[in-house]
Amino acid sequence: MKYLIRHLGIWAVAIALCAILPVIFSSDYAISLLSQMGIAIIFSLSYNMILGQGGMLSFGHAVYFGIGGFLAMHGINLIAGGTLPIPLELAPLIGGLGGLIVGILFGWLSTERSGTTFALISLGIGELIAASALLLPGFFGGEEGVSTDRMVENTITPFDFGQQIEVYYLIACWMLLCIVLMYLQTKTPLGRVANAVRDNPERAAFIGYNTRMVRTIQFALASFFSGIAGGLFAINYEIITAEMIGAIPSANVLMMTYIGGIGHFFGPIIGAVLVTFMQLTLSGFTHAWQLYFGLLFVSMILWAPTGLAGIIMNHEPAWKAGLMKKLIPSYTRATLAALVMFLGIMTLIEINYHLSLSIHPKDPMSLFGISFKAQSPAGWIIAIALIAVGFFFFKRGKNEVKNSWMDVHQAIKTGGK
Amino acid sequence: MNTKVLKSLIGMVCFAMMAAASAMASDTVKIAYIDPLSGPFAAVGDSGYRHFQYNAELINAKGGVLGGKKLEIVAFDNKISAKESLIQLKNAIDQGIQIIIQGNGSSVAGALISAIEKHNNRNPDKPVVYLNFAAIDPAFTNEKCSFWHFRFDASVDMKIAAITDYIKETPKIKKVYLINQDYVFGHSVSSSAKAMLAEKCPKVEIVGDTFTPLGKVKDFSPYIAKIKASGADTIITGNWGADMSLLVKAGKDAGLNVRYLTLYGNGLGAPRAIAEAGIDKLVTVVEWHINLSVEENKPEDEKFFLDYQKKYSNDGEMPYYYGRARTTMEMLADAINKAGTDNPRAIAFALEGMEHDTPYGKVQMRSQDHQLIQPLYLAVYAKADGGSVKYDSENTGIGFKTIKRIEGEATAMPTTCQMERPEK
Amino acid sequence: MVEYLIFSVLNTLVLGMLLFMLSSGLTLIFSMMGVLNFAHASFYMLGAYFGYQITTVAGFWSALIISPLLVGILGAAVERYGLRTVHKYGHVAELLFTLGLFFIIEEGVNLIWGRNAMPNFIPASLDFPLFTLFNSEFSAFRAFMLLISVAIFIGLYLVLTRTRIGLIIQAALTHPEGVNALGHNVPAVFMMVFGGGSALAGLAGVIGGIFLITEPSMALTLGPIVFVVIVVGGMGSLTGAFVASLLLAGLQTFAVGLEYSLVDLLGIIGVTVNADGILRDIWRIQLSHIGPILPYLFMVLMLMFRPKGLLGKREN
Amino acid sequence: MSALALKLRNVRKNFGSSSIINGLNLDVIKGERQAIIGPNGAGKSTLFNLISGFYQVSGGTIEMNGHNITNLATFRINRSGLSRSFQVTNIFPQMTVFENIRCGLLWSMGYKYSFWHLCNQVRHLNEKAEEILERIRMTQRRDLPAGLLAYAEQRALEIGITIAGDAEVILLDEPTAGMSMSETERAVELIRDVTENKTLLVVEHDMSVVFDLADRISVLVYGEIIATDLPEKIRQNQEVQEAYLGKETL
Repeated sequence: MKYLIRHLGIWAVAIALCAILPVIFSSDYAISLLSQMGIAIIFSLSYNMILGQGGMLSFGHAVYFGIGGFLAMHGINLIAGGTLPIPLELAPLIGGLGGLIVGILFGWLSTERSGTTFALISLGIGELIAASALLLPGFFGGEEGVSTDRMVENTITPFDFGQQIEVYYLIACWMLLCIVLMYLQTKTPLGRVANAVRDNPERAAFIGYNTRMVRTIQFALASFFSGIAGGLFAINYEIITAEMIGAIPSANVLMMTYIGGIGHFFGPIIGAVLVTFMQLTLSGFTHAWQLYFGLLFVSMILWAPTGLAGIIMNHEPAWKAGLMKKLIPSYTRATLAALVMFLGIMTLIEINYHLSLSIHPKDPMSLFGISFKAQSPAGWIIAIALIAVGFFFFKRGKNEVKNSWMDVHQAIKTGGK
Repeated sequence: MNTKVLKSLIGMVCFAMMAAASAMASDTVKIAYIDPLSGPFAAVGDSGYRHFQYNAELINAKGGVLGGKKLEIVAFDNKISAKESLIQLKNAIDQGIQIIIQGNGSSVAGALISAIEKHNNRNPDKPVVYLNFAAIDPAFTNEKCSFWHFRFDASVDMKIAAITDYIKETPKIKKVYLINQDYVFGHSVSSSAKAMLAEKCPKVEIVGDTFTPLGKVKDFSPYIAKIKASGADTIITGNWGADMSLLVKAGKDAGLNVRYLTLYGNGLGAPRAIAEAGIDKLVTVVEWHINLSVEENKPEDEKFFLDYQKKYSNDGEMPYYYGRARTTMEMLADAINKAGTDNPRAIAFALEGMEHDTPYGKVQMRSQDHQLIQPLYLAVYAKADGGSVKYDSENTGIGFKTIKRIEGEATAMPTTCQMERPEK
Repeated sequence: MVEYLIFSVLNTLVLGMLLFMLSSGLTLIFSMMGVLNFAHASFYMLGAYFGYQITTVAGFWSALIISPLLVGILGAAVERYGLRTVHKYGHVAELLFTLGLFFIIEEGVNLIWGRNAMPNFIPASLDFPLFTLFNSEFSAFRAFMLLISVAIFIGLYLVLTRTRIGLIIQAALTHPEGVNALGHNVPAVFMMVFGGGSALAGLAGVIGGIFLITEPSMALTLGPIVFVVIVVGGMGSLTGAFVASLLLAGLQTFAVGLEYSLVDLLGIIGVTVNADGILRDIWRIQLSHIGPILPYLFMVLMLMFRPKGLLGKREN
Repeated sequence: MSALALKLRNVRKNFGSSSIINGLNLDVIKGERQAIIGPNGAGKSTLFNLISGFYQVSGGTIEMNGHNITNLATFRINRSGLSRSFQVTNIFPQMTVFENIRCGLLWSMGYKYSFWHLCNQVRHLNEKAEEILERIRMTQRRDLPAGLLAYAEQRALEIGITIAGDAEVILLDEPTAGMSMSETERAVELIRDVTENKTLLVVEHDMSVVFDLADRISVLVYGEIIATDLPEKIRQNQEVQEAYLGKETL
């Protein structure tokens, strides 16, 4: 509690933000996007409980999200039928508990070893459950999935959840609660020991810990939060299908979390917001969005393995020392060069997409308001030139950045003494 | 977590929202096309988009609707996921679009029907109408029927009725094997085939009823071995996509000599993958195929087809396929004009019971269950010969020829639909 | 029945050998470098597309040689410029890198060849029934597939046991740390193994693309099964991969014929159950439907109870 | 005879066909500091790994305070009161020094798998951790990530983690290896201090450390204990002299 009070400021800001955002961005689309971001934030934070904190790379985290979602969905149907006497607002808890139970079972089965063995078991369990989903239409509803009407009688709030905005506020409340709980969990003995087991399982056994038990509990707790996210999903969409258990959402949450950064608690939040936004809006702008997304992911792995959060936190010392201004010129130059290079790559991709996938490949295409023929060599030449020039300056820019960082380090050292 | 992080979060969200904001225009009637435009089924969705785009252009060229308003197709990518479809539905509604067109995936269609039903109940002043051009689960015009849903493709029952009629008239067919994908759609194909065979031709023996996992089988040879062992002379299958082509390919490989009676044997990509393996063997139920205009001598429709081939088909790689796209768009335009407004409620009432003339006869949107009643054809793979099999599909040298026409009235099936209609 | 059995065995062999061609490369890569290469099936897909493209220009037989070479070079480049860079960030990063690569290759294929299946047919020179048994034909192409896979198996065996590089690879399989100490250029060996493994996948692609179907989702459908093969077969064991490939192919081929549900099975031993109630879905599942699940079940159980696989030399 | 903290009887360990430990017997008396010496490859580290449950024995029994601990899981052996350090530094490099120590305390202080306590809020836990930091003289390094410490400091930290759980029996595997003279001196001082009233079994190469620290010495050669005695007696033991290549005087 003391902790909460001490850090009340930041939580107050977060609450205020959640309350105000839908007022500023009040279109249905924006609210729907925000709701989805909320769910994604819980989901990816829960994933980071096992990847970032527990050191377990899972390819099947969507199993717990999905099972939580299905259970909550059946729960809501029971609530609607009057057989389950709990209010709709608590339905995500059904999902959470479902996730927890399945998480305990599969967690215990898969956490004896970490590393590749764990990754493969999680992949296997994911595929197994996803493939069984179609065999068990009673629970998973077959291809059609299970759907519901969230406008039930039994609620504790005055909302009837007919409008998206009401659902948004429900999601926001659960999201804030889950973020607080997951954050506090990192400060508990289990949270600390999970880190210990991640870093050095041998040693952890010699401070008295059964590493498998630590992993299992951490895994089960993550599954609990993941199940809550699934339950919120059920309320938000009023439908859930077997595909939500499968490999694609599992890979998705992995990418979200990784892009955001697994080394810091808030990393997955950034990842969830950014990736959800990209997935929903980019697909409206370009057919090639999956390619851009893949390129972003691979570039992050190659050049920024600490994720966005890592990049941000790397600047903390410079920021504290007031030396950011030393970095800005070189950053600007490198970013500009990178942009030019990206522009070239993008032009090339879009030309190719236009040629292979558009309705009228022979018609002129337009990019950034400029219209040109995809077949003409001009576009290709310009694109390749952009890439070449961008690459050249980017390499130089990278060196400049390196040098300015060295300056900053030097300045911090001398300033510190 | 510190404030810096929060600031960047806020910044990012702000940016997101600004980018998402969009303007609305009023001199057009916007229609949302929600289908897969990325992922494994993108080709199918993309092809459908071209069909509707083409038909919209034709209508616009003739003056549009309501005395000058243009039809505009706006594409939304649902990645063939029910969940994404609902997101894109919200997206479309937010852009002020109230007419939805969708086709691929019965699970998507089911989700859309119930979501639209809910949306219209919750927002009676801003309803949405849904034109379904390819999802053919019988439930959508029976127990799950909705006032806001209109289906322009024949349902599973209707297509199977056509197939079983054909079996009845073909005494050579004695042993039938059912092979279908293991999900709702495949099961409905199997169950209606069994019911209708028992009723119409009790002498025909069903020697097998197998379900294959959807999209998972890489080599159909084991199934072919099983079919051979059963001694079947005919296969009925609702398989689509790769499950369709792989089945026929494996059959050809093993020298399986049977007749395939299919629902999607002409689906996009199938002619290419199946090619010669299908000649005189692969029969499919359609409302239109590429040589129909030649066979029935409809030069106007032939021109319609050829114009599409020229402009939209990537040099014939993605030929015109959804004959019903034309019916859908023309009937929509008529309904808007008849209603005198683009309000979905008025459009829906106008569509109910509407009759329409196509090059191949009169069709009617049955008001009871919103199922379009149209003539159907059984067509078989045939080598393009420049005669009545004038055109080939997907540049394979192989086209289709009609072997039987079924009049609309004959395809109509009884319905259990009890639809709730809003106030007019 | 005899016909069904014989052809099921033949089909098992054909499918199993295709799986083996794919998994032999992956098992080498996985056991030597510890990289669970998600993009392996993507190389298979590239092999199929390259094969198709080359066939249209220069014919099937050139494609059979050039396409795997191209894929192999590409694989070596991926190792040299991609994997080696992320190697320092650990196995997780390597794994994720290959996952990202999987997405990029799939989209790249979309970009170049579009989203439709390619008209990739059996070459005329192999398009005839080799023999007819009872009433079923066995096509020459299937026989050719078998021939190639057996040749690969023998070739790999010879390379691994008779050549210097093969001996280094064998040493690296059992004692990955040791090889470094012997002064071999390990990065170069890694690059060769990765390139070679990719080339094998490419070869499987040229053949498999014709045998199955050449389309952008072909990597996704076959990818997970290959993982199952290498896990079940065991780390570092080509023989294991071979056995596991045949086993899984057999499982899938024969499960098809078993249309019995649990209720039927219990009926045989004289137990009748009420097939309704809450477990009705479970009672009604037919064995033939479990076919696609069995490999994953097999893999999970194997990892839990015998992580070194059927014939693995060590745990990872 | 005083009570035994550790009692090994006829312990054997084979790796494949090679036998590393052959029917070894060893007694460690409660409260004593015993050292194990022996030539390279004699099996000292293997012996530690067997006692601590890191390896499974191929035969024989190991008892601690009269309880059979043979082939128990490592964490169970640790919980029943045995703690060890490793030959290669084995700490939690990404955590701070303070966190390292606090993690070492959690189980023994009963916080186990709790996810309902906040570590920072448990005063006696933090006080105890500070106290241990004080004892290993690392208070001023408190908030540094352990991976950034100097080598000798990491070794000291590992000893801190090892004793944090308040185990009665402590096994240290070459605690001063790789240290300079002065560092070694300080380390011996530290070990003597923190093992007060506990049982210590230590493997060490540096003979000055051994004779400085040990109450008794056991000599391990080719997987067998050839002698266990007081330091001065060991120094004079003929057999030991020979085993140690017969050259240098101990």
